[in-house]
Amino acid sequence: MKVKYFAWVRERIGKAEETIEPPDSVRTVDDLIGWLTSQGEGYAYAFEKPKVIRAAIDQAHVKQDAVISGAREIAFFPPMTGG
Amino acid sequence: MKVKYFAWVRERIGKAEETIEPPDSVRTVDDLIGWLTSQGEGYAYAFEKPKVIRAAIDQAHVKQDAVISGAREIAFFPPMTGG
Amino acid sequence: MTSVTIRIQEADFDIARETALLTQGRTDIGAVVSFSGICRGSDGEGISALNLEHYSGMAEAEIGRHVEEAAARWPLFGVTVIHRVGRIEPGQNIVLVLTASAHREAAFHAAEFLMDYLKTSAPFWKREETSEGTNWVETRAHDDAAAARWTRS
Amino acid sequence: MTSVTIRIQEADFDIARETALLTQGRTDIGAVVSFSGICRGSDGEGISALNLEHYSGMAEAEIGRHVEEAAARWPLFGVTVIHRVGRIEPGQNIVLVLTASAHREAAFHAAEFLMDYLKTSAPFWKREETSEGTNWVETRAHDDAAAARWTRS
Repeated sequence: MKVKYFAWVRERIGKAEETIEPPDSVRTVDDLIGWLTSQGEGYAYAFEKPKVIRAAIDQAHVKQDAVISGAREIAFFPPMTGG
Repeated sequence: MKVKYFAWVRERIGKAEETIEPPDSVRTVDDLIGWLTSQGEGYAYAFEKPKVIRAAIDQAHVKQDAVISGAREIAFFPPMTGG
Repeated sequence: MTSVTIRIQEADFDIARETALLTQGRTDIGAVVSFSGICRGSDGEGISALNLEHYSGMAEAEIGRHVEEAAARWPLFGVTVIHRVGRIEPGQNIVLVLTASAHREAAFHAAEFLMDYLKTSAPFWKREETSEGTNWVETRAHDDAAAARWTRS
Repeated sequence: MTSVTIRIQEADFDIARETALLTQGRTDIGAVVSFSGICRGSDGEGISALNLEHYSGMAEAEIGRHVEEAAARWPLFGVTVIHRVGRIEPGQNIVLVLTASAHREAAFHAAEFLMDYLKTSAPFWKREETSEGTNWVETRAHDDAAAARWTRS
């Protein structure tokens, strides 16, 4: 499963994307945030306020209770500031 | 007192402007419309539906009960269709 | 201070030029809204042109009063209103309203406000030329309703 | 059928050219609204530039979904959305939304709707460069409220 990070989430984790293989117990976006948080200091810093983080599955916005099974690409980013 | 006519009011009366001297009994815009209506067929046609006609005194919109004394320029026209 | 430009002219206008005049050399403007009104040709039987007449003097004054009111209601850095008169063919420009502000809300609201008032209150009249002859355009009841929503109660 | 153009690019855009592309050769368009979002330099300590990052692929898709929704809500002949990315200095353009319709109401509402959603929902992020360093721009609570008003209840 490919994961992408943007803006300060990317900066804190220190990479723009990676391929991960979380355990089967990781079912939702929420679970994935929890699992990523345990993967190192940068991850813990990026996800220190998980409610602020936005997620997308296959390039569409999802809520944190969305199920990730079947996802090709999951992205994490701060609130958007375009326009 | 100068009077100006625009759009189909102008066309019906057959002139764009003129100088008039209504009698003292003509106090308001309403009175003036009544007096002009008696000045000929073109006027009667232009003012046949007086409620439709808009008026301006010295280049500002007024209601038909506005007093005309002191006015330098009075204008009559149909509802505006600019923009 | 709102920088104000009001022109009534037969010539066409150039949005890019007018926008540049409003914004160049400034870094306080975050939002520019432009509205262009264009002559349509496709209402029922096609019209071949519009002829626009105005009350010279009053038209400028009336637009000026509404620009002043817009500047009092919303924080605007600049407003440009250009209204064409004379013969205008389908596809050609009729009117331009440009508003500049720090944020988009003020620029959008002021442009809508000015257009609603231009439609109902500025002394311009349109006569259509069609293959059947000419006739004066009538007011849309909808335009009066649009203008009325800005009236303070 | 609404003619739709969506571009994300580093280069600046030319409103006059984009408007011409949207309107030329047609006589059914009566109203064109454009919104230009411009980089401001005057928020407290001056910023020297914005750096705009986006989620390539999702940004285009997300804007496309909102343009489709706008076209379903209002009778639009054309919509153009151009969002710049990369380094943008004060006074330079960031975003352009152009809407074309027969009448002004649809063009105004669609442009406002698209801007409100671009601000809160399109995956772009701004980082400011100032003399003190760089920092990520935070969401204005006001923008969320503006976007929420379009939600059907």
